[in-house]
This record gives sequence, C-alpha cells and structure tokens, in this order.
Amino acid sequence: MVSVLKRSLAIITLLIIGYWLAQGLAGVPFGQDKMLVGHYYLDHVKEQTGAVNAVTAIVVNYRGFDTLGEVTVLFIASTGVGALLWERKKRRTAKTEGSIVLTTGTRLLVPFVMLFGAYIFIHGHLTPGGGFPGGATIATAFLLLYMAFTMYEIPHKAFEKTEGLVGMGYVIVGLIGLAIGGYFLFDWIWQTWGWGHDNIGRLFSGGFIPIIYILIGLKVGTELSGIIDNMLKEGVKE
Amino acid sequence: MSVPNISAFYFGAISLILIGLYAVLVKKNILKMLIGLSIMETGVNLLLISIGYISGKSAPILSEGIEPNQAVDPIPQALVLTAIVIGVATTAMTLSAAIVLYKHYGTLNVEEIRRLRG
Amino acid sequence: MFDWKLALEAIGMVIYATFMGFIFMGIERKAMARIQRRIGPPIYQPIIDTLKLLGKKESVSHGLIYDFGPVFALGASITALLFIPIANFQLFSSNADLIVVAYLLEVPMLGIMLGAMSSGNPYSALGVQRGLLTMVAMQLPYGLALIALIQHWGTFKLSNIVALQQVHGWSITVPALLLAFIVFDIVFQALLGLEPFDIVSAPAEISMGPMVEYGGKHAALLFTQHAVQLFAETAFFAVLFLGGASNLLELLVKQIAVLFIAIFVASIYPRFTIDQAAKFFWKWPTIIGIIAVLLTM
Amino acid sequence: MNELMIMLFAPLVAGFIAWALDVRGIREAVGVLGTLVPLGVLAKYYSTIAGSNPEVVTQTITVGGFKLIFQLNTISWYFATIASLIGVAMAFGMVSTSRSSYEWLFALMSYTGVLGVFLSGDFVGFFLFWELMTFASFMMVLKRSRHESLKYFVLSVIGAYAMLIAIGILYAKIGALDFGTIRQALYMDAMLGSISKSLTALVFLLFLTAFGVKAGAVPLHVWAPGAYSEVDQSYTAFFSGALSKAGAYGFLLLYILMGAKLVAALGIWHNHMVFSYIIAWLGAITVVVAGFLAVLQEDIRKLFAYSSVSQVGYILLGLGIGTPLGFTGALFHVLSHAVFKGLFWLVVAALVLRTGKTRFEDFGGLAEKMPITFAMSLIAVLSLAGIPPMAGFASKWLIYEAAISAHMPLVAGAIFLGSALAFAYVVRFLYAVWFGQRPSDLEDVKEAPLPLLIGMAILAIPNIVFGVAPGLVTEYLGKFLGNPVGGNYYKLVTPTGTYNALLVAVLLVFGLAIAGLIFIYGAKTRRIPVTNTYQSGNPVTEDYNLSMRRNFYRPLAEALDFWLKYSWDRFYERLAGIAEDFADFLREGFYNGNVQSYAWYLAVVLLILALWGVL
Amino acid sequence: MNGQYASLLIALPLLGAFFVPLIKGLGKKAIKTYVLIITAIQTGIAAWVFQQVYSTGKPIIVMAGGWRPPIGINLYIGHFAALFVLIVAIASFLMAVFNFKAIDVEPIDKYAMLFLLLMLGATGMIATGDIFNLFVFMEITSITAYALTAYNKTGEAAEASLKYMILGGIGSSFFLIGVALIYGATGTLNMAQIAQLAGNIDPTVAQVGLALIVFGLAVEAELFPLNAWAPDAYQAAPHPITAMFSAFVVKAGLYAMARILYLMSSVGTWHNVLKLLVVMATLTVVVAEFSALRQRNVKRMIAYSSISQVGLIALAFALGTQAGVDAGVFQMINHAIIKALLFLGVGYVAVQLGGADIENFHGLGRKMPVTAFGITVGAMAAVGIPLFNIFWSKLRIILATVEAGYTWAAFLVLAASVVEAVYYFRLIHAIWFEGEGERISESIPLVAIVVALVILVVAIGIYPNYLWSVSQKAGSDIFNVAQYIKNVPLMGVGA
Repeated sequence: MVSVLKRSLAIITLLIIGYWLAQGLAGVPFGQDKMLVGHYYLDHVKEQTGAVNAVTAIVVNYRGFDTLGEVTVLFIASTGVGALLWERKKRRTAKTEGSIVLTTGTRLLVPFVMLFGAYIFIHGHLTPGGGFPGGATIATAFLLLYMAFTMYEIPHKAFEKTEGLVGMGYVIVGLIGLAIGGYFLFDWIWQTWGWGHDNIGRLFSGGFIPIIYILIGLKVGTELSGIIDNMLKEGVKE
Repeated sequence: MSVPNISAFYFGAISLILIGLYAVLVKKNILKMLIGLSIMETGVNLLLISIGYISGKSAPILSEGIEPNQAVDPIPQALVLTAIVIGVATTAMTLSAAIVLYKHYGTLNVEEIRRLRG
Repeated sequence: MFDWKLALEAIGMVIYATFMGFIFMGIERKAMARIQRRIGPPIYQPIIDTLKLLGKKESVSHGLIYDFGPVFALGASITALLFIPIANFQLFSSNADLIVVAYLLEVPMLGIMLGAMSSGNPYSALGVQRGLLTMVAMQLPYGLALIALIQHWGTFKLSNIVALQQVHGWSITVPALLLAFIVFDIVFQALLGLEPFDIVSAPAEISMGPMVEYGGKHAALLFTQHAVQLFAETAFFAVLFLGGASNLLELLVKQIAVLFIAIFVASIYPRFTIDQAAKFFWKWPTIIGIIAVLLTM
Repeated sequence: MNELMIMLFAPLVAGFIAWALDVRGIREAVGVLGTLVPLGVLAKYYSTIAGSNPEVVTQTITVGGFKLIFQLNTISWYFATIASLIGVAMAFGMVSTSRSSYEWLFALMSYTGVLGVFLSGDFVGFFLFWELMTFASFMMVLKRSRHESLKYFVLSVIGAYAMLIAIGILYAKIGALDFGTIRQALYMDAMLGSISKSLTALVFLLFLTAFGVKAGAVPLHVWAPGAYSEVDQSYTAFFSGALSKAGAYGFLLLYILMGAKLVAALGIWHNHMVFSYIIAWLGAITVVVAGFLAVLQEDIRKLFAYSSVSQVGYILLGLGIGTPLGFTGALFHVLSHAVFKGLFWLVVAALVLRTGKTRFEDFGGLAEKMPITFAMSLIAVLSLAGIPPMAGFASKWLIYEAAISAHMPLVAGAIFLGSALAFAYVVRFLYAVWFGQRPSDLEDVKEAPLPLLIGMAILAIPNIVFGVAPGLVTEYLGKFLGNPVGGNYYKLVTPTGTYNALLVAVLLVFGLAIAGLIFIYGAKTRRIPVTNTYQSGNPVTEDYNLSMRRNFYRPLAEALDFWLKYSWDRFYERLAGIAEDFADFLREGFYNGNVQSYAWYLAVVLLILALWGVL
Repeated sequence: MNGQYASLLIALPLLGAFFVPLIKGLGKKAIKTYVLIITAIQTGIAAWVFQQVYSTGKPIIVMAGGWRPPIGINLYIGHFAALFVLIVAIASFLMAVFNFKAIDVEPIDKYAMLFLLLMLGATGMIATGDIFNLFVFMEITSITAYALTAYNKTGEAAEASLKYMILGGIGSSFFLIGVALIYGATGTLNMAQIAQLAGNIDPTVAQVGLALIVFGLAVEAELFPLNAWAPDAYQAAPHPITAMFSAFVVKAGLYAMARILYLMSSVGTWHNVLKLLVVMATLTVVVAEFSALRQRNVKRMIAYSSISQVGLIALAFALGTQAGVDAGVFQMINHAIIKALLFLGVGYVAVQLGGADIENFHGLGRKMPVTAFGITVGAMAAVGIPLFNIFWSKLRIILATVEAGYTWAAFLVLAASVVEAVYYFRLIHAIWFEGEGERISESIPLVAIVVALVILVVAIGIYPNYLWSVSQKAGSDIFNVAQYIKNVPLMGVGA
C-alpha cells in the first residue's frame, strides 16, 4: 500500500518540477539563434585554429582547458575502478569460450576496428568525432576480444603506463605552449610556427589539434579497456 | 499558469530527466537506481544539444560548402562531448561501488543497505 | 569632648533599667500566679535569685566561648538599651535609627546561642534550634510592622518618631498602624519568649532550653540580660506605638501596660510547636502586616 | 603598553608561566605575584581616579578589526579593586590547597577575565572577557565533575549568547559597539523612540538573562551549588566573591547605558521604574528562595553556595531600587559580600583541607583544634548575619534605608526574612562545625596552613575596618552617585536615618565591660571538658555522642514541604533530557541511512524551488 | 615569470598524477614521498601566487590557450582564489605527511593519483572563471571524492560512497541543466560576461537557472536537506581524506555557490533566493549540531560539527552584505585550520588505538598527550572560546546576521553552538579526566604538525588583524561584482 502512495507522490512531485523546468525553458525558444560567442567561433575558426570541424576546434583549442579536465575525469574513473576492484591476484570469470562465428569473426574484425578507431581520432579536426569516439571504438575492439576468448587479458601493466605517458604528453604539449607562446595550452604549431596554413581542410592542418587528439584517442582506448578488464575479473582467494 | 508551449525536443529531454529521477526515487534495487541516473544524464545531454540547435542549419563542420552563418551553435556540442564522458565516468564508478557493496552486503536492496545511519 | 553628663546619664539609665527589668520579671511571675489563683513570689524575687546565683562559691565553665556567650549577650542588651530614647533622656538615640535598634535587640540572641552551643549539651542545641526557628518565623511580620511604621511617619529616627507622635497623637490612633500594633504585639510575645511561643526555653520539656547548662554567675548574667532585654523591649514598644513619654513615670506606666497585655495573652494560650509557630506567623500576622504596609505606602 | 594592559594580562601571563613551569615552589610564587600586580597598579591609580580632579584612564587597541577600549573610571576601579583583593586572597589560599598547575592556569585566566569585564569600555571587549571568565571557571569545575560543569557551562553560555544577540541588535540599530556612543545614542533615542518598545524589551530581557545567570538570580541559579562546591574551595572564594560581581556589574551597566531608554520604553508604575522594579523583585525572590534552600542544606559547600546566591540577591535588590541610595547600598554590599563570603570560602577550604570532610554530620568541636580559623569564621559570621559593628550590617542597613524610603515595602519585608535566614544558617554552620562533641576521627586535626591564614586575614581586616568606618566606602561611592549618604568616616547620615558605626562599637565595648566586670566579680570558674555534661561525670562514649548536626532545621523543612516539592534543578534536568531526546529523534529521523529517502530530500528541495518559482 | 605561470597550479598536480603509474614499481614509501614532494612544490607555487596577488593588489588572469575571455577559458585568481589555493595546497601537504601513518590499504599508487587529483579539482573549482569549466572541475572533485570515500573497500565505505554518488549525480545533472539554461539565455559561459548580461535576461529563465545552479552546488556544499550523504562519507573515508573534505573540498563548492550567487545579483528574484539559502543554512547548523549530540563515533561527531560550521559559513554568505561575506571568508579560513587539526588528531588516534569510538578516547590525555592537547585546542576553538581563532569569526558572523535583520537565525545558530559546546566538552572531559592508560609513542612529524596548527590557532586568536584584513580583501573580491567584471579583460564579442 505504501509503495502506491509513494509512487503517486513521486509522480506529482516530478510533474510539478517538470512544469517548472518547462516554464524555464519556455524563455529559451527552441531553434532560434541564441548564439553570442558562437558566432565569433564560427567566423574565426578557420584562420585561428586551422580546423574545419568547429566543434573539435572549440573542444581542443578554444576551450582546451575543459578537455584537459575531461581527460582527467576519465583517468580518475579508470583509477577509481582499479582502486575499488583491486585484488592481489585476479583471473577472468568467463566460463564458456566464444562460438566459432564469434572467435573467427573477432580475429578478422579486431585489426579493422582498431584501424577505424585510429582513423577517427587522426581526422578529428576534419570529420565529426575526435579523440573520445576514436578511443571508444578501440576499446570496443578489446571488448570483442574479451567476449570471444576466455583467457585473453589485456597487458594492464603496459596499458597503465601508456595512460600515464599519454596524459603527461598532453600536459607537456600544454606546457610547451606556455613556454613558447606564453599561454598554457597555446597552439604554438598553428599560431607561432604557422605550419599547415595553406592546406586547411587536409590532414596536416589544424595546429596541435591532431596531436592532442591522437594522445586522447590512445588514452581513452586504454582507459576504457582497463575499466572493462577490471570489471570482468574476480579476486583469487589464495 | 498557462501550459508553456515548448518544442518536442525540450519536452523529450525533460521527460527523460523526470523518468530518470522517478527511477531513483521509487526503485528499490540499486542497479535500477543507477540506470535511472544515467537516463537522467542522457536527458540532460539531449537538453544541452537541443538548446544549441538553430532550425534550418547544418552541423558546424565548415568544409567547403558550408558558410559560417549556416552552422548550428558549436558550443553546446563541445559541452555535450565532455558531459557524456563525465556520465560514463560516474556510471563506471557507481557500478564498481555497487560490485563492492554486493560483495560485502550480499544484497542490492536499498532498504537493507543501512549500516551507516544516525 | 567626652561630655560627662551623657556618660553619667547612661550609667544611671543602665542601673535603673536593670532594676526595673527585675521588677518587671517579678510582676510577670506575680501576675501569672495571680491569674492561676495562687499567691506567687514577691515582685522583687528575681533580684534575690540573681544575687543568690552571684554569690555561689563556684561556677562550672566549658571553655572560653561558654563564658564569652552570656557576657556578649548582656553587653549587646545594654548597647541596645542605650540607643532607645527613654522618656526625656535622649541618650545616644540621635546616632542610630529604628533598624539599628531592631538589630541590636536581636544580637543578644547570638550571644546566648554561642554560649549554649559551646556547652555541648544536646538539649541546649535543641533550644538553639528552636530559638533560631522562632526568630526566622517572626522576622517577616516584625519587619512588616516596622516598615508600616516607618512609611507612615516617613523617618527612621526614634527621636523624630516620638516627636511626631507627641504632635499627631500616638501611632495606634492611626488605623493602619493599629494593624501594625496588633502584629507587633503578637511578635512581642515571641521576642520575650512568653507562653504561646515559649518553646525556646520550654520549662517542662528541656528545662530552660539554651540555658540548661548554665549555673552560678553565668545564669546570673543571663538573668540580668533578660531583665535589661525586657526593659528595652517594652521601652521600644512604648516608644514606637504609645508615643514615648515625657518623664520616666509615664514611660513606666506604658511599659507595665504593655507587659500586662503580654502576660494576659501568655496565660491563656497553650504552647505552639515550632512548625506550628512558623506556619502561624507566616499566615495571619504576615497578612495583617502586608495590609498595614500597603495602607501606609 | 601602559599599565592598564599590564594589569589586565599579568594574571593570564602568570597563569601560563605557572602552568608551563609546573614546579612546586615557583608555580605558587608566580601565581601569587600574578595576582599582586593588578592590586599594585590599581593602588597607584587611586590618586588619579579618586583624587581632586578625577580623570578617566583609557587605552584602546584594535584587534581583528574591532576597536577595544579599556577605561578605568570610578566604578570600574571600585569593582576591579574588590576583584583583585579577593584574587590575592584566593592566590594565598591556593598556595596551600591546590596541587596542580592546571588549576593555577585557569584560576588566573578567570581573574584576567573578570578584570577585563570590569575595565572594558566597549561591548566586544566586554563579551570577549565575559566568555573568557566563564570558560576559565568552567574548566576549573570540569576537572572535578562533568555533570555540574556542563550544567554551569550550558547556563552561562546561554546567558553569554543572549547578551551577544542583544549586542548584535544594538550594533544593528546604532552601528557602534563602544559604550560611549551607545549611551549617547540610546539617550537621544529615549526621546525619538526610533528603537521600538518591543525591541527594547527584548534587549532588556536578553541582558537580564545574561547578567541573571552570572549573578545567580533565582530561576537561573541552578548551576551555583554544584559549581561552587565542585571546585578547589579557595578558588570558590574568587568564583563566588568576584565572578558573581560581574553579573552585578552587568546590571549596573544596564542602568548606565540604557537607563533612560528603558524608562521611556517600559514606563513607570506607581512611581517605580518598571524595569528596575523587575530587577528589585528578582533580587527579593532570590534572597528568600536561596535563603530557605541554604538553611536546609546538609553539605557545608552547598550551604555557602546558596548563601552566596542569596547575598547576590541583595545586590540585585539594591540595584533594583534605582535611587542613588539604593545604588550605594548595593555597591557597598558588593564589597561586603565579596569580603565576608570570600572569608567563609577560605574557612571552608581550610576545613576541607584539614578534615577532608564536607558534610555537617562529620564535623564537630573543632573550635579548640583550629582556633584562628574559628576566630576568622566568627568575624565572617558576624558580618554575614549583619551584626552592627561589621561591614555586612552597614551595607544591609543602606539597602533597608533605600528600599523603605523608595516605598518598596514588600521588597524590604523580603530583606528582613532573608537576613533572619542568613542568621539561622550561619549559626547552624557555627554549631555543626565548631561546637558540640568532636567525632573521634577529628582528634588529630591541625590548624590551617600559614598562607591560607594570611588569605583569611587579608579578607577579615576589611570586614572590621569598613564595618566600623563605613563612611570610607560611601564617600568614595558618592563620587559618581552624587553622594546621597552624608556624614563623615564612621557615621552614615541619610535623609531619613543615621547610623554611627563607631559609637555602636564603643557602646558594645562599654556594655561588654560592664558584663565582664560582673563576670569577674563572680565566683571563680572551674574548667570542665565538654564531654561530661549530661552524663554527670561518666565519659561520653562514641555511640552516646548525641549531637544535632544532621538536618538541624527539620521542623522548618516540614513547615515548607509544600514549596519544597518544586525544584528548579529537576525542571532543568527534564528540559535537558527533552533536548537530548529531540536530538536523537532528529538524527534517527533525518539520517536514516536509506539512500532513497536522501534522494527524496533532494526531490523535496526541488519541489520547494519549483512551487516557489511557479507561484 | 608573468602571471600565466600561475597555470602551473593546475598543470603540476596533473603532471604529478599522470607520472605516478610510471614509478609504481618503486614501492609504497617512494610513492608517498613523491606525493609529499608534489604537494610541497604546489604549496611553493601557491605561495608565490599569493604573494604576487596580495602585493600587486591586482588579480592574475590566466588565459588558457592564449584566448582572451569570453572566447577562451580564463582562470581568475583574485584575492580569494589566491588565498584559498594556498590553503588547499598547505592542507594537502599536511595530509600528505599524515598519509605515511594513516594509509596502508593496498593500491597505494592509485591512492596517490586520486589524492593529487582531489587537490587539483578543488584548486580548479576555486580558480576557474567559466561556469562549464566549474562543472568539469566540480566533477573531478566529486568523482575523486567518490573513489576516495570507497577506498577502504569495507562494506560501509562502499555504502557511503554509493550514497554520495547517487546524490552527487542528481546534483550535478541539475547543475548542468542550470548551466544549459544560463547559456541558452545569455549565449556565453564566461562568468564575468554572464554577470554583465544577467540584468536583462528573461526573469523566469534567470530564476530557474539560478535556482538549479545553486541547488547543484548546494549538494556539494552540504546545505541542510541535501547533506544526508556527508556524515557517512566523512566517517567512511580514510582519515587524511576526511580532513581534506572538511578543510577545503566542501568550501570549494560553497565558494562556487557564493561566487555565482553574487554574480547573478542583478537577477530580479535574487533576494528571495538569499532568504531560502538563509533558512537552509540555519537548518544545516541546527540539525547537524543536534545530530552530533549523542554520537558514539568521535569521527562522525566531528563530521557533524564540520557540517554545521560550513552551514554557518553558508549563512554568512547568504546574508547578502559585505560584512557577511567577509565574516564568511574569515570563518572559512579558521574552520579549515581547526578541522584539519581535529581530523588529523582523531584520525591519528583511530590509527593508533584502532577505531574512532569514544571508548578509545577515554584517558587519551595520558596515552597520547600531544594529540590529546591538539584535539582539546581544536575542540575549544570550534566552540568559539576567546583567545582562539573561531571566536572572532563567529562573533563577526553573528553581528553581521543580526545586522542583516535575521535575528531569529542568530538565535538558532547560537542555540546550536550551545549544543556544540556540550558534546565537545563531554569529549574533553572523556579525554583528560576519565579512564587511564600508559604513554604511547607518537610519531614526530605528526606531533610537529599538531603543535604547528595549535600555535597557528592561538596566534590568530590573539592577533587576528592580519588575517582579518586578508579576508576583507578576499570578501570584497566575491562581493564586489563590478570590480570583478572590470578585472576580467572581456573582448567586445557578440551579435
């Protein structure tokens, strides 16, 4: 009896909150151009960052600080999961081997999936998507391997080291920007050295965006697979 | 007290948020609450994106054909990119905490997990 | 600077007061006996008793404080006496007022208590307890009566009060002060330790209360103290309510009148126990006192 | 750093040094020195304060953005000297009774607190030292008993915080914190009335609670018996002698700062200022209730604790009368109470130190064993009971005069009853401790140690000096009260009555001489030990040791049983119990450990925001 | 060394955290010393920044990526941020020392990473000048906090961290909705520009947006109904982490709330948001104090006391007056010091005597005299005894509250602090005058820290002038929005 009362009460509360939010959103009409800073970005993205994809330019260059924070969040997630599920010795819990279709399929697909992931984050500044989606696709490759084989384990010692190295790489890129351009995360390749000004829209353009996205791609790939690895294992009672 | 006429996308986003909150408020099982939490996060992300949309304009990839004034607002899309990853991080953390919890308590029912109180 | 006339007056007054005090004690015993239809001892009997006690060959003492008690009591009574304007002799009353005299009249109680306590006799301790409780009980109505008086006459000085009474008539003529008179009269019984409130030295029960251990010259001292106290109390009563006196004889008549009121009341009423006395004092006398005080505000 | 600051912080610094060094000899020396410094500085300033052209010594320091003003004028000099006098006596007492440096630290810290309260010229300093004083005395009590100390601390902190709110209100309305500006602003405001009547009443009530707790007025006196008895007794001399005076000083401050405003706001009733009438009645009730409670106590410390509360009731009463005569009486009683109560507590300290007992039934017949202490306690008894030649009587006489001439008869009646009760419980103390049969285990009791005796002497002398020559005090107090009391050093003349202390003393001696002559001419006396009285010669064995030390006033208790059913103590204990249960209910109810209910709390807040937004 | 090097404040902990997996093999002691070194360097930089800002008087504006705001994200290190980043750094350094003794649960390298990133998150939240960046740093702090709360891997720790995650998740989602609304209405994410445009945006949007943002941050800043997770999280987390929670993590959330609250002060419904916050803050103080009254676990008791004191700071900020904000900042600093001292002491006792129950504290005065002395001074200071530091700030807050007209709030707060006095003095009595025990040796570095903190507390108590002038400058940094807008070099952007 109590739960019915509780449910109805919840519904009423949520409806009122919903009405309130709707009233708030009514002031922000859908579909109208509400941009202020957005126009500046759209007008100047090409010559200031050399990237065609405005979102990537904003994510890496204009608001690079967010992404730095963003990478840290994911790093914290993987360390946190690692810390929480930590056991002295762990082994896989999978019992049944993948079916023939799955195992052979994975053997065939894994390299291509990884390649496609690499493609996404290398062309971040040109095509939609960037470091994060690229990294995620690589992680799916490893997930595929986990599902197919009961004994397969990612080399998590090496992965942790790559995570650390790549993270440091990102910060060092920022520090180089500070050293050269005087500002932390300053795109010294595009601004000071002026490489790739002529071939906007092609691969070697967009300042340090590709470099950062490669670093992010690797980092996200290793982290997500690390999380998957931690979750798919169980502690061994010695 | 007129019913505010908001577009379908806002309506969709708000209802997703409310459904997520409903799950957290009512469901007894911890996992269901976590699912509710991630629904809410997706609802928020949808809201964030739909605020940035300008009807009749295309994605902010300024390849040859698209002029700056034809692109949608890029900032919310950048923000959502970060928000999604944060959503992933929070869900990963909550799930691992739930795993540890289950190992120690043997149950996922919210009523029983009350050792720390008062 | 030391004016001899005042000193002589003082000493003369002390002797006169002691003598008259003993006579009052004699009258008291004589009147009580007469009421009970027996002859009773001659009125100068107390003087003879005191001289007999003084003449005793040897007196028992329980330490320094035991001796100091009665001496202090008598000294305090004499001091109190000297501050009351007796008839036309002003003595030292210009230097102290009603509150000081009221307190000085209570100081001998402390002397007796000191002596009684140091005697180590449980009965005397019982007497001390009863004496203190009576004092606590009667203090409130006693105070209220005095306050009513002061408020009416507007001054604390006894000499002024006497002068005002000469002019405006005695205090008891004023209705409010009549109530105060009644209260003061009831309290007067307890002050003298007469019948309804003589639990302090209840003769039948603990034979003379605090003074049970006293004999010889200590008892003599206490008797003299009682005499001086009696004279001082009655004089105080007369000064306050009966308009003082222009000469000693008129004062004597008033004092004896007051004494007789007390004796008649004493011979009628049985003895109150202590908590009855306390309850009684805090009921009627206090109420009358409060009315008197409010009337004179 | 001029002398004012040295004087103020010397005890605190000495306390820290004594606490840090913690070496038997040095600790005591530093402690005593710490208490002597303020007395010395005050003496030096006597000429400037009370001299021909009195000028106020001020010293301002800015601490944490607040400007703290310290001033030494006639009133603060008076209170500070009393406090330092008691402080020195306490220090001498503590030399023999206190063992640990912990006690020296906090005793001297409370000493600085009291001095700070008396000297500060603005509310921040006042509040700071008020809290410091409360905290230090609390720590002294905490060492011995948790329950009593917490009861004391909660009540005095409630008082302190009530004062803080009142200060806040005044600060909000006037914008200044120092006494000068506030006094000026409130004086002007009395006419304009910008501060509303109800607000002034609230401020008055808050200040009343704050100072009532510290002075121990009846409803808030509950902490006094416990706190006074659970502390090293020679510190209690200071605790009840000086600290309760801070409460009285507070009430005086109330008059100085807000007098005009309070009259304007609360009005006049039967030509008594309403607010002072309340204070007078508060004092009267305290005198009577605490007197009755004191009489019925079985523990020597509890008796003197209640007696101390009752005596402070006199001071409140005096202040409550509101006439200059009333103020003189009250302030004189501040001095006499501090002096004779301090003396009593040092006597109790000596008794507890030597016998280790505190209940009346264990004492008896110590007069021979501790003669000097007995003599000191006799002086204190005479002074407290208000026997004429003593200081106690002079101040009580002034209060009588003031009360009756200010047409407050019922209040004067309360004083009569109160002083009788005082007489009763003081004589009871004399009997139970000094006279009667001595229990066997008290045979080897020695006289009190020398420093304690010095402490007692320090306090006994003023009793006699100001008793015989009360004019000294009234003449000094007259400086800032427009000398309502005339007469020279040994004679007090008020418009309605006179009291010649010297003459009374002389005549008392004259009377004693006469009685002594009669005594000497009588027969020679034979000295008999106290034991063979009612046993006609047979030795009094232990089980026959009939003495009336236990519940000496049983009949009075029977007479009052109707009133004794109610006790403030039980009322406060129940209140504390309710508060703790409410705390438990709140904790169990709100933090019930279920995540879902926590989520519900979030939803409820959102709902509140929504409803409030939508409406 | 121009102002931009202040960005090292963010870069250094990040670099340190990423470096940890590489030195994982060197063993626990090496990692802990490594963390100590990083926090020491961070303190150095923070001190340099503090000295820079307070000597020149002008805030340092770090422009990430070289873009002037509102285009790029800027770090606004004003008087408050400089001060508080220094406090964060020092507190982390002290707790890094405490790590040696307190932490022995297994994956120490992961603990080191999370420890550094918690410090980073708090520093970021305080320094940032962009609301979405604030959201990112808030997430960094909360997720590290979730991980660290559950670090001990006991049942209770997991339960506490789960509660924290669910409530924190809801809070941050609604915060993000608020950010979205504000972005939708103003079109920019930079705080200074929002402050400029806040006046003329649609009132309902502003009201909903502001309410949601304040709600989101209130969950982080532990206001009354939303702080149900806090006592459990404080109790279950490892001891140094609890100290960091109460010393600066909560305060970062509180500062962010205050900063945005005052930025949006030109919004129509600003005043009744303040009134609601005053009510919530007073209830926080009262409920937390009463709940601490009969606590058996001393750590949970001090957690409640910390929540209530943070509620007091929230009350000071919610008054809406300059005096209130200054008092709030002053209390923030004092509270950080004494809570670091208290949690350090209690944590160390729990480590030495196994468990933080009141029984272990009986006779602590004899077992661990210096720690006991530290706890006693901390407790006495927390209650607001004169000659200690909290007295001045609590006095300031009460005066400001009554001045702002909330006499009832002052009354409730003072009633609550009476309750606080009761349970703290029960603890002191238990420590010094109950039970017995023989002396246990105490580690030198921790004793040094306790003594240093005690000296600091007493020093501020006796001479608060310098700290008061610092907190006045910091207070005006938050309160004086016009000055804030002038300081930030906004480009003339916009349609």
